[in-house]
Amino acid sequence: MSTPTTTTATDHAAMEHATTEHAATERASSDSATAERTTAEQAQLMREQILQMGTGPDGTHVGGSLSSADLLTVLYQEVLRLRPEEPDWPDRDRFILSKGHASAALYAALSARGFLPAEELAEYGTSGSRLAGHPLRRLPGVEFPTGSLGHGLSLGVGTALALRRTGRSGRAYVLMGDGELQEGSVWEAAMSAAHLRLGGLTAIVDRNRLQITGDTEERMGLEPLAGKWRSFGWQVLTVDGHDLDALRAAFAALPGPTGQPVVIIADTVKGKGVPLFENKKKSHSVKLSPNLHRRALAGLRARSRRQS
Amino acid sequence: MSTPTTTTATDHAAMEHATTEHAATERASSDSATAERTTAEQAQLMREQILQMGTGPDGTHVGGSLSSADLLTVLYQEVLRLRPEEPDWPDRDRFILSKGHASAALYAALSARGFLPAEELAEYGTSGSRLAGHPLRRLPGVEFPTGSLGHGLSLGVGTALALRRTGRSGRAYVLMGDGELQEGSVWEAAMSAAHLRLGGLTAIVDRNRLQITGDTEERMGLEPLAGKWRSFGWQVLTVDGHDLDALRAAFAALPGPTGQPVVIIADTVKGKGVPLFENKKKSHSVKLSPNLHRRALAGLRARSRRQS
Amino acid sequence: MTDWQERYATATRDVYRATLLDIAKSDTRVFCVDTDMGGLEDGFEAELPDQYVNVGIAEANLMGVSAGLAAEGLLPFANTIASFAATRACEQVKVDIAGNALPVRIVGTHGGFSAGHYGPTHHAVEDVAIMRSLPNLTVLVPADAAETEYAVRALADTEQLPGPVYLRLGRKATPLVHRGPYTFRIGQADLLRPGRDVTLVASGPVPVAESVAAAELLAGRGIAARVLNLHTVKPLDAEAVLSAARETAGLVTVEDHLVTGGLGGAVAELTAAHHPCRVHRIGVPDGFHDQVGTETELLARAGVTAPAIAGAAEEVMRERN
Amino acid sequence: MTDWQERYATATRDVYRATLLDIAKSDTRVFCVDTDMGGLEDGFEAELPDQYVNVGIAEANLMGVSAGLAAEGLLPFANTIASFAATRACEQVKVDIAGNALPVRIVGTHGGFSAGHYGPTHHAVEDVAIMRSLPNLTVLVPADAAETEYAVRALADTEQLPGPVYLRLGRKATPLVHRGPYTFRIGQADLLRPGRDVTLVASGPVPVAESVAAAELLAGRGIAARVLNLHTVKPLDAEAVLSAARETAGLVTVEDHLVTGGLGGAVAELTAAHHPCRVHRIGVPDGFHDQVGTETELLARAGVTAPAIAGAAEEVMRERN
Ligand SMILES: Cc1ncc(C[n+]2csc(CCOP(=O)(O)OP(=O)(O)O)c2C)c(N)n1
Ligand SMILES: Cc1ncc(C[n+]2csc(CCOP(=O)(O)OP(=O)(O)O)c2C)c(N)n1
Ligand SMILES: [Mg+2]
Ligand SMILES: [Mg+2]
Repeated sequence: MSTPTTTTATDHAAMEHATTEHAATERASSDSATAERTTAEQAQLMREQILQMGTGPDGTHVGGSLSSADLLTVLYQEVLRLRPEEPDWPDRDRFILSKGHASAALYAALSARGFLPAEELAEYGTSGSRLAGHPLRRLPGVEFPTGSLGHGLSLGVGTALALRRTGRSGRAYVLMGDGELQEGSVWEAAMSAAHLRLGGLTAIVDRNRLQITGDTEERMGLEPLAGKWRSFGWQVLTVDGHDLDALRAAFAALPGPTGQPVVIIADTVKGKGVPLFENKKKSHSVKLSPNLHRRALAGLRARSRRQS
Repeated sequence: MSTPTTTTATDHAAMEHATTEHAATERASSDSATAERTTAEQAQLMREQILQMGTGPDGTHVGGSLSSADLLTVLYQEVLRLRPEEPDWPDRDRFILSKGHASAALYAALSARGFLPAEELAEYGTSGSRLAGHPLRRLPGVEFPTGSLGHGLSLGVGTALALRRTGRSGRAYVLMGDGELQEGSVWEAAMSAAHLRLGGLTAIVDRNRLQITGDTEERMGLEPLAGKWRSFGWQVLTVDGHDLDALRAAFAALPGPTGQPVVIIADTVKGKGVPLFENKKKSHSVKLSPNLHRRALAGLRARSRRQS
Repeated sequence: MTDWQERYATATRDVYRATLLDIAKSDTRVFCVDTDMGGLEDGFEAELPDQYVNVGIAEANLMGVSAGLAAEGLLPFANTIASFAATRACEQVKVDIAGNALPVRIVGTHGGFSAGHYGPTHHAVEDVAIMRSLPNLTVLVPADAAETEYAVRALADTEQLPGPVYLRLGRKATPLVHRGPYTFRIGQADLLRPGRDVTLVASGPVPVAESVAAAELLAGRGIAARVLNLHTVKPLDAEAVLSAARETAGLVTVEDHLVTGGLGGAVAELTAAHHPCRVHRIGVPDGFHDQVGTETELLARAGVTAPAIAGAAEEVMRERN
Repeated sequence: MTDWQERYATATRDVYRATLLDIAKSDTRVFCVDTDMGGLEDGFEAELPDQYVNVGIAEANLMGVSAGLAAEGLLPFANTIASFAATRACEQVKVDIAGNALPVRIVGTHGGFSAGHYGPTHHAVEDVAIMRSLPNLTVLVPADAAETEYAVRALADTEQLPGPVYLRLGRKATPLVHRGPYTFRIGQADLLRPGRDVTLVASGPVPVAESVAAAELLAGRGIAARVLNLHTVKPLDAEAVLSAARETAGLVTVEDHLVTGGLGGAVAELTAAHHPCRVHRIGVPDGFHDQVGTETELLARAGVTAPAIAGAAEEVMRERN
């Protein structure tokens, strides 16, 4: 297990390590060894489901869904305290998919957690479905509709501020794309979260180094990315976004509601797990023909066999 | 003379030190000693004119005009290559007052440079005048109307990019308030200017540490401010914004059109020069009654006598 | 001066602040979200620091944060300048607040030309058109300080108003419309003067005041002009407007806003659909209004004056015949 | 299939890209400003890297940068999604581009419901209302790929069009309106079918196609419906609309946009002012449209179908009598 790199001095006093524990109390599977195997398997299942949704009428955002798959799986399987049978449970954790185009990954995560029947995933993008290309608020488990980049972190600031004010125990998590960080609204939110010491808000950056038109560093360089967040007052944890243990460790190291907020920069691979798509800008949005789907799935399964 | 603190490694090769020189060729006063005395006197005159404009029907933004007075005077007296008789001269430097509420200071600078008759300043804010509370584009010497914070730097990016593309020699300068940097649009522009290596664009921050509701660090902390700019890819020069020589040195140390852009963080005092207003949040927007005007002016003059 | 007159001889902005503080004292859901407006910190924050937050000079953030607060059951009042609410933060209002039908109260000062000599970046003459095009939003334009107090108190009632509201305020004191208490109901036009010949439909302080004055002028010429104060531009009081369309020769709309897309646009759309009649729209013409002047001067230049309104009413009557 | 049909059997977005590249080759003022749209880099940037810039996923920056470029004599095409152009970057469009009357060509794809299952954050059903409220802007809504080519070529002519333009495009191929070359003039309605009984006034690909189909249906019922394609929503062709108001029983407006503030609103305002007549507005009702469906499905749900249009036309005729 690799541990996350703590890149700023941390207010250890303010930290509470209870996150994973709490999640467990709201989960059926409590045995940690089982949980670990299950989580990796869930991530694999999520990837298959993403590819399946990519066969929908207009395809889906395959690359950025696959890069988020591991971290979303850890979040939904082990971290987030949620009650699928009571989606509005006041003490739940709030998750906001600011990179709303990765909706396929979110739907898979929600279904794994029991918010949606797995069969419903087949309706992705079809007429009359609840599973739009970007998440709709009326879907249980979705806090806010997203899809226009750069909205999520402000929503998270408001949410975390309200949770602190009302004394509820839930945390707020916001997942953003790296290209998304080019939106100025992200930095407004970042500045205010740090100023307000919203330790209950955690940002996660899916650092897959690709935006639609190519390599972020060629298109609109984001480096030094940790430096940007630090200069905006955040504590930065840089982790391998496909290392489940590293992700777990990061999520276990979050501050309390008045601590310095943490951003987890998850180094990821766009299209992760599917050799056809890995690190390919074309993987951003793909409509998988039956043939392409077959090849992609075969590649995904071969890779996973090789790794286990 | 204090020199500016160069806070990043500078691409010295890309620098051209010709700025001040060029300005001189477009100025009547070429003797440097005269210019220096004149500049200080001009700044004092600008302050008196700002106070005068503050007696207009709705007052003016006194504090942020006074904090910008010295740097605007150096810019307009010594740095900017302009032709008052030909405001659209293609090879002019472009100045954009992103903190448009400091229009009174800009009008004084434009009048000192010959764009407006000094008598017109008396019309500030009155019906039918060209001198609005925020600069209007139809006023000669104004490149863009401003007043909504956070627009100027993007305008500067477009301007500098066009100047580079068309091979014109002018530079673009954008003056922002420190509170203004809370606008996310500033960071979009900052990121793109650095990525595009727009050395022909120079940002200036009037770091007077006050926004309307109080101390920036209490309201919405900006520190580490140099760190923010550096992490966004800029070279940072921190100067005393009331030290004319330090300002001159900073403006003389600017890169060429493909260099790393420079931001000059000018440490200033809001309300500078008028003891009644210095470092007072209430100085932000003031309507000067005849009595208040008398006291403010007396304070300003006493201070200047003490210093010379 | 009556008590009423003395109490409300103030700017809509000022009475808003006092009323907000008052309701917040007894309703802890009320949350004042500031973007460095100046003024809220001295009153509201000083008294109720736990119900105040400054999110920076950052209007997009303002709307997103307010949406987050509202989703958690608080009642945020999001404070900015009208133009910034409608344009700078437009998408955040659309997606985060309006789309989710969250009870955020978006309060924009400097409505219309009330920013006076501040110039075009601070004028809001397209805000009503924009806000009217966003889903679920109630759009309120109080005509004076008293009406502002009624409106702000109404905003605290989330049973009656479970969705988002845009409240458009001014900057300086404007004339009082009523001399004492009256019935204010969101969505219901305020009949200021009965009349069977022609109807003046107005919203906003100066437009309403000038319309009342125009009705006086018309009365002197033997014309009975009905005057409606449409403090609620959305939802529009269809019954009041269509009755006026049926019962009088035609309508003159008067607003401190563009003649397109705002009150005049809403009235034209409604009547054209259900009872076509002449609608003469008085307001700000298309263009960038970079003239220096006071609110009333700028509006006078745009034709928002009692004589111009009266003239338009006469024209509407002539054309009917 | 004719050459014409083959050539334009494509999305307005695609023909835009090809035409832009074509005009840029001979007009070095043309500058393609990208916000990571995807597609412009492979065609445009690959061929003309010096006339291309990517300003990041940053729509506010897009507009400010484009204003700066235009002020220096370049001819920027600012590329984003329609909804982001009108709402995310609204203030930059207003102040930096429209207010200064600069020749920026703002190009928004995914107009109306053309983003289909992408959902409400990607739909633009209020963009025309918003853009119409901003100063100096010409608002163009081509009805098919061929019209898009005409429009894009017209945009290169800064003598005819010295100010800013908003060009609203779709995302997928839509039916062709004409079978071959025709006269396209900005500001002038395209008369698709003469008729003296009632008039269908449409803008946008599906609305125009459905209106033409509705006219067929009506012809079968003995009703001669005039059909106008209003590709230019601002400035509106007042003469064509008012002639229709005078010469036919009334108007049905059809758009892939809210029924308020857009084409229908503009037509209602105009007729109510000069020749009151029935204006039945067909388009998207107020609300947040978070249904999943294709463009045509979503529009059908909103009532933008030939039968519904024909029915509205008959109703307009009945009410006239
Ligand atoms: C405001 C906004 N601008 C543009 C888009 C179009 N868009 C969708 S995804 C995307 C690229 C995002 O890149 P990144 O954030 O890195 O996402 P990922 O690589 O994780 O898919 C863009 C430009 C959008 N959805 N919202
Ligand atoms: C977009 C926008 N939001 C809010 C305002 C209102 N406003 C005018 S000046 C000001 C404070 C600016 O502070 P700062 O940038 O530090 O200016 P300075 O201290 O130099 O006057 C604010 C909030 C504005 N003009 N534009
Ligand atoms: Mg990415
Ligand atoms: Mg300041």
